[in-house]
Amino acid sequence: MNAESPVKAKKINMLQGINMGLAEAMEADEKVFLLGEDVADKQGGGVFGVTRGLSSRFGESRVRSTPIAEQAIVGAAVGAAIAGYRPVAEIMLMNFITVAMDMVTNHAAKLRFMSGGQTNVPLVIRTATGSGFGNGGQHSDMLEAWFAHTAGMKVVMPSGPAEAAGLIYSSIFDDDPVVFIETIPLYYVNGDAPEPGARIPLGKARIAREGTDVTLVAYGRAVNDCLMAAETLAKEGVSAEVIDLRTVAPLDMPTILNSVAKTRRAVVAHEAVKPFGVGAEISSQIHEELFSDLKASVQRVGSNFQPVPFSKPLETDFIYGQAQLLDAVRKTLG
Amino acid sequence: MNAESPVKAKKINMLQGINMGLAEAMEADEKVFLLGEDVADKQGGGVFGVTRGLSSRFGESRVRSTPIAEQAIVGAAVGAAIAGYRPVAEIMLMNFITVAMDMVTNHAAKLRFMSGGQTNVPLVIRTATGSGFGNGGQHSDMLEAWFAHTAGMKVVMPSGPAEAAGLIYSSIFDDDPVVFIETIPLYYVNGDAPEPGARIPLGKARIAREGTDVTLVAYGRAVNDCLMAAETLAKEGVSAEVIDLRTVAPLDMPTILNSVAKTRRAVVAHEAVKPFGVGAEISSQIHEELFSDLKASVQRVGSNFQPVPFSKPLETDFIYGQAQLLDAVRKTLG
Amino acid sequence: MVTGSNAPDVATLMRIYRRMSSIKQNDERMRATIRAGKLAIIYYSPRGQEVIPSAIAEHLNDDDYLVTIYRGIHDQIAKGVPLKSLWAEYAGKVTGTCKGKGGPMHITHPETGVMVTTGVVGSGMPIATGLALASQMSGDGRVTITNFGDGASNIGAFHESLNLASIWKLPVVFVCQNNGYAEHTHYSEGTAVENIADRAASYNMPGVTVDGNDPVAMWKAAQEAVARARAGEGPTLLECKTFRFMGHLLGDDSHYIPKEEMAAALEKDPVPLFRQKLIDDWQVPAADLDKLDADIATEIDEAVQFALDSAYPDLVENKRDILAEEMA
Amino acid sequence: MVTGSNAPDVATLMRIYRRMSSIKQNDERMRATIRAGKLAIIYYSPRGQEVIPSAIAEHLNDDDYLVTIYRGIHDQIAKGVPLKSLWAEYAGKVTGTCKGKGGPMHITHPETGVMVTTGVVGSGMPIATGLALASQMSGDGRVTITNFGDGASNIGAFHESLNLASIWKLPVVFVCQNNGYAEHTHYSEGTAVENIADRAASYNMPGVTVDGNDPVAMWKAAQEAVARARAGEGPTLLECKTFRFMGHLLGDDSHYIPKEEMAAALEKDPVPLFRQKLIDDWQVPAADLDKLDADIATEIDEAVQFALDSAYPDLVENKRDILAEEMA
Ligand SMILES: Cc1ncc(C[n+]2csc(CCOP(=O)(O)OP(=O)(O)O)c2C)c(N)n1
Ligand SMILES: Cc1ncc(C[n+]2csc(CCOP(=O)(O)OP(=O)(O)O)c2C)c(N)n1
Ligand SMILES: [Mg+2]
Ligand SMILES: [Mg+2]
Repeated sequence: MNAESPVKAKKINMLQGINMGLAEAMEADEKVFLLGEDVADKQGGGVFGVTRGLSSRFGESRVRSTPIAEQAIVGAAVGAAIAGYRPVAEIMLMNFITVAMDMVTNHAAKLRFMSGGQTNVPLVIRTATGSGFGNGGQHSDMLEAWFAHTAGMKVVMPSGPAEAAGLIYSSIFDDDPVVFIETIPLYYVNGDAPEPGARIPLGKARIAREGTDVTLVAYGRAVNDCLMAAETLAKEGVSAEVIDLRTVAPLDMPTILNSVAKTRRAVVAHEAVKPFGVGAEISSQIHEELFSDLKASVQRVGSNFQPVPFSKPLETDFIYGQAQLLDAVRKTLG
Repeated sequence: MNAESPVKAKKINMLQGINMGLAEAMEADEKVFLLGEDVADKQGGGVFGVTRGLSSRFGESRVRSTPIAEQAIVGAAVGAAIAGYRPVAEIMLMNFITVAMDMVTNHAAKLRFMSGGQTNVPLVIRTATGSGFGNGGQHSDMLEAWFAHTAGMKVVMPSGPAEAAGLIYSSIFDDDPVVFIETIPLYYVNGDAPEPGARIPLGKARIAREGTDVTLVAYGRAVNDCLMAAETLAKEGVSAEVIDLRTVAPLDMPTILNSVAKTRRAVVAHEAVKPFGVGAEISSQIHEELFSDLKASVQRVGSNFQPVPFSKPLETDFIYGQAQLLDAVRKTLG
Repeated sequence: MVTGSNAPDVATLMRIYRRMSSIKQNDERMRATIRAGKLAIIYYSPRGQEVIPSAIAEHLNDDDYLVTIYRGIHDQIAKGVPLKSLWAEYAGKVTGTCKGKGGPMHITHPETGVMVTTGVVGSGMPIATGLALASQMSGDGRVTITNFGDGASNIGAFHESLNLASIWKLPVVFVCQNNGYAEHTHYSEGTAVENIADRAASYNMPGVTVDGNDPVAMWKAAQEAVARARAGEGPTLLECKTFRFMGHLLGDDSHYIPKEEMAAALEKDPVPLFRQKLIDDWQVPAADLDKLDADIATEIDEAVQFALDSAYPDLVENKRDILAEEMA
Repeated sequence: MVTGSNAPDVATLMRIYRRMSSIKQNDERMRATIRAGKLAIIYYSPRGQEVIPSAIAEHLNDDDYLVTIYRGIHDQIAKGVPLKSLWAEYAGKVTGTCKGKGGPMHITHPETGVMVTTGVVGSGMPIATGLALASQMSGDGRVTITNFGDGASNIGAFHESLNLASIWKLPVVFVCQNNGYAEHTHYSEGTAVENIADRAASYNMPGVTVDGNDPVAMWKAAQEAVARARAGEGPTLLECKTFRFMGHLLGDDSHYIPKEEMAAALEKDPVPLFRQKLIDDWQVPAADLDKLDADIATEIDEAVQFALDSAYPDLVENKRDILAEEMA
């Protein structure tokens, strides 16, 4: 395969995809600025390098390295947002947002409502997480359900580089506060680069693969896992449709329900622990809307209900795998 | 009605119930101590008076008023717990736990696991919340789903004074960290006093009313609302069974499933906003386990998906009411 | 009204007094209205703390930003929020500052720069750094004032905000209204330092303790802090010593405050004292002050009536302003 | 070993050196083992910071509590955690301190008082106040040491903890290992104060800045702080100036550190310097030190082998220790 081939898209990884989206947004509107620990080039452009090059290009006033002070980081973003800016705050790892939940839940999410619509909070909180790298219990959690349960927040979770580029751009120009969750393992997976300027609207899911027998609903890294499971199932004669939610909140229920109305079977998969996770909401809504159409109850796949373990075999056992996905599908096939 | 009548139980409210349970626990084990803002009698025994009288009785070393510093409050409780104490930390209102989520999620919930079982964290975080008092957006949220989604935590929510007394006692002597959620409106509702020494185990739901046609699953104030709805339904010839969960995490699924296997219809109700709430988990599990037995999909009732509004008519509209409960039941009746 | 002189003239003092009188009378009316059962709210009285925002306001423009707290009605009045809109918000009416959706603890009124009123202790400060950052980046010359209590100085958000503001030299003034109590806890039982202003040393910023009940001292201290911020020289921690006459919230009997302490404080009630000072030291005719007070009373009458007469918001408001797009 | 004299004797210094050498050699072996592909972990090297815990340990008993951070292996070794258990935990083996479930960032070893190792910046301090509170309430005479970095002094938990510890006079020593950088951010770009110890003024507690690479100075400063805590006189903020030789984590090329700064720091590598000092000033025979170093090397050999030879935990461990009761 020739990378220069005119018909093949250039390959990039998700780090590059997000970097592209950020750069395009900063180019488009000088009210967009970034802040977070080590985000400027002097400090290396972020611990994963997502913001690399941006302070050199746009200046350190718009790419601001901060002290280790997540309440101040998110708070400063909230304040700048209500004053007309579009801040993008990086919280290095998702578990660290726990020290700033007041700023998110009580302020970012509510200031529009509590002010009667006078102050909106168009900020993005970018954060990375995900198990599989031996980071242990305090660096790997998936907390998207918390934010999805918070009225006033949007939650976006890209499944690949082009998705990430288009979604971060839309998140920045969305007038509501967005938590943008980046799965660390996906950072290093290559995919097609987006067309320059390609945008992906928030709140709209994508059919990642068409199928007729069962619907797999996923987001983030689970999309790829579901696509892999769909391949296996295809060999067994089962045609699986895979939905990439892109936006976890608000949910694109019409797309989900259309698909399940057709397939009459559904599995929801995510990396977050299963109990009280996002899958529960989706499963409940599918049952509520399509109860008599369903051939089987909706199945949920998620990680074990436990802290993320360090030891490699335990960590591997912690997260759901292909076996669990296929089992869940088979349960719906009855 | 004569309060001194030997057959009638004495009436107390939930403030008194919790106070009783705390006092009994402190009496039983000197490792039990309380900390939180204004909890000592010098400061009035807590903003609602839950801890009133306890510092006078047990001393200010065991009933400790703190600075306004929720991270330090919960952190101190975590540290004392791993050193062998059984701290009960009061977080005045549930929304304020947002500044201390790191202590809860990354530490209290995980230290047992991450230490390979060497340090357990037998603490209780007592906190009050609930809409209906014109407290507005930042003082009324129900965040139990966050904690239920966190492996390693238990979540308890009493529905009345005797329940509260028995459950706080068990929470204190439980070896796992417990979030104990007190609904402010219930503070002032009278109910039977518990037998002295009555204990209520965690993780076991209670059938609050027996019935045969539909199961209403609830906790906290929703239990009373469901009992009221059950009365109305009874007049219409519908026999509703009402389950008081008592413990939201871990869920007592056997009790729920037994009931629904019998009634074949279920409604889950809570004051928290509906999307991504506790109801979704319960609904999903019922569907997963009893799909072919169900006569209709499980219905969920919760508050509007919005910040809690201040204005009285809006606040009244925000929280689910009898109409929504009855509608949901009727949907299951088809 | 930005001023640069280093002593207030009588016109300045009269404006300060006008704000103080407004705040005091408004507070009295609020308590009376609640006690009369016409308003069912939880009320955090600012009585005793009138001087602080009244003096600071002299150095602020309408578009300077203000962040305040549940006990913030004095700050809002001094910043110029119309009494009608305030009362209507307190009453949960659609004509309120926030259409009744925020309520007393969440007054927002961007026209007068009131950007956030928060009910979470300490949480205004991080947001204030962001407002100040916006001003620094845009060069709009605005200053941000963020008010908080003595108790709030013990929470993490205080620390993070002052450090960030100092590192970035943000145009913000941290105004600690030290009224000696946090709910029912005496200052010394929660706070391990003699003066809150001493904590400025942790952030390489000026820390100033001022008698927050002395209008002239307050005027001077605020002038310096605001000028410093406006000149791009960075933040100041301004600790204003004051007292809370009515306890934490209405209904609080202040049982935890020694009687002598309360009596001594009430004796130094800054509003009548300053009124007398204007008469004695500045030769302001008592009649002028009577007139001014009476005008304020009328304004408050109108505000109360306006609030009581206004409609509640339509229930559709429960679907609006949650996200930019109206909820289904 | 609790001591009360006011200058360390040679036996004390030898014990300090032994710990330092253990930490240094252990670190070198750890990096070599990772680079050899035998251990796949994220590693936060403590190289350069050996003196601090090695000197503090002289004043601690086994049952004194320690709370530390991801960069904490030097603290753990100095406190006495057996190298075998440490290595096995780093390798995720069932013989590790935490059965492999916690990993490098979460070492717990109650037998040596290591109660919490945390990966969340600043979060050890609130927990340390609780350990100290337990000691105060029970009168067990223990002291709690809580380690954190310079960067951590900017987060809210620091502020809340020092204030609480001071108010309650808790037996805790806040040990700031100031290595000049927080990840890739230079001290001065995140921290608005010249010395972290100056921040003690905000809490009415002693703040002491000490050369954290000087074993004698460290020994003295730690002695005072620990004695103060043990005597019930309350907490101390002890800032130990040091440097981090290997960057934030293994693989970090320290591009953000000026070459001269790094070179100057390496030249003052405290371990060889102190070794030489023992020979020059204390007449310790080089052969004794060689022997000591070699013994340590052997101990480390055994620990590495033990870790590599040990089994991984059984998968059932994923159901244990979540709640007290095993999960279904
Ligand atoms: C994070 C948080 N914790 C606790 C509370 C409850 N609370 C409300 S006001 C208050 C006291 C604040 O005291 P201070 O900062 O001195 O301000 P004052 O009320 O005296 O003006 C407390 C503890 C809160 N609102 N937020
Ligand atoms: C709350 C939180 N924010 C961010 C991080 C990411 N992080 C890990 S270490 C570190 C730097 C800490 O610097 P310092 O406190 O000086 O300690 P050092 O690593 O130099 O020993 C950061 C930002 C974290 N672990 N926790
Ligand atoms: Mg106060
Ligand atoms: Mg450092």
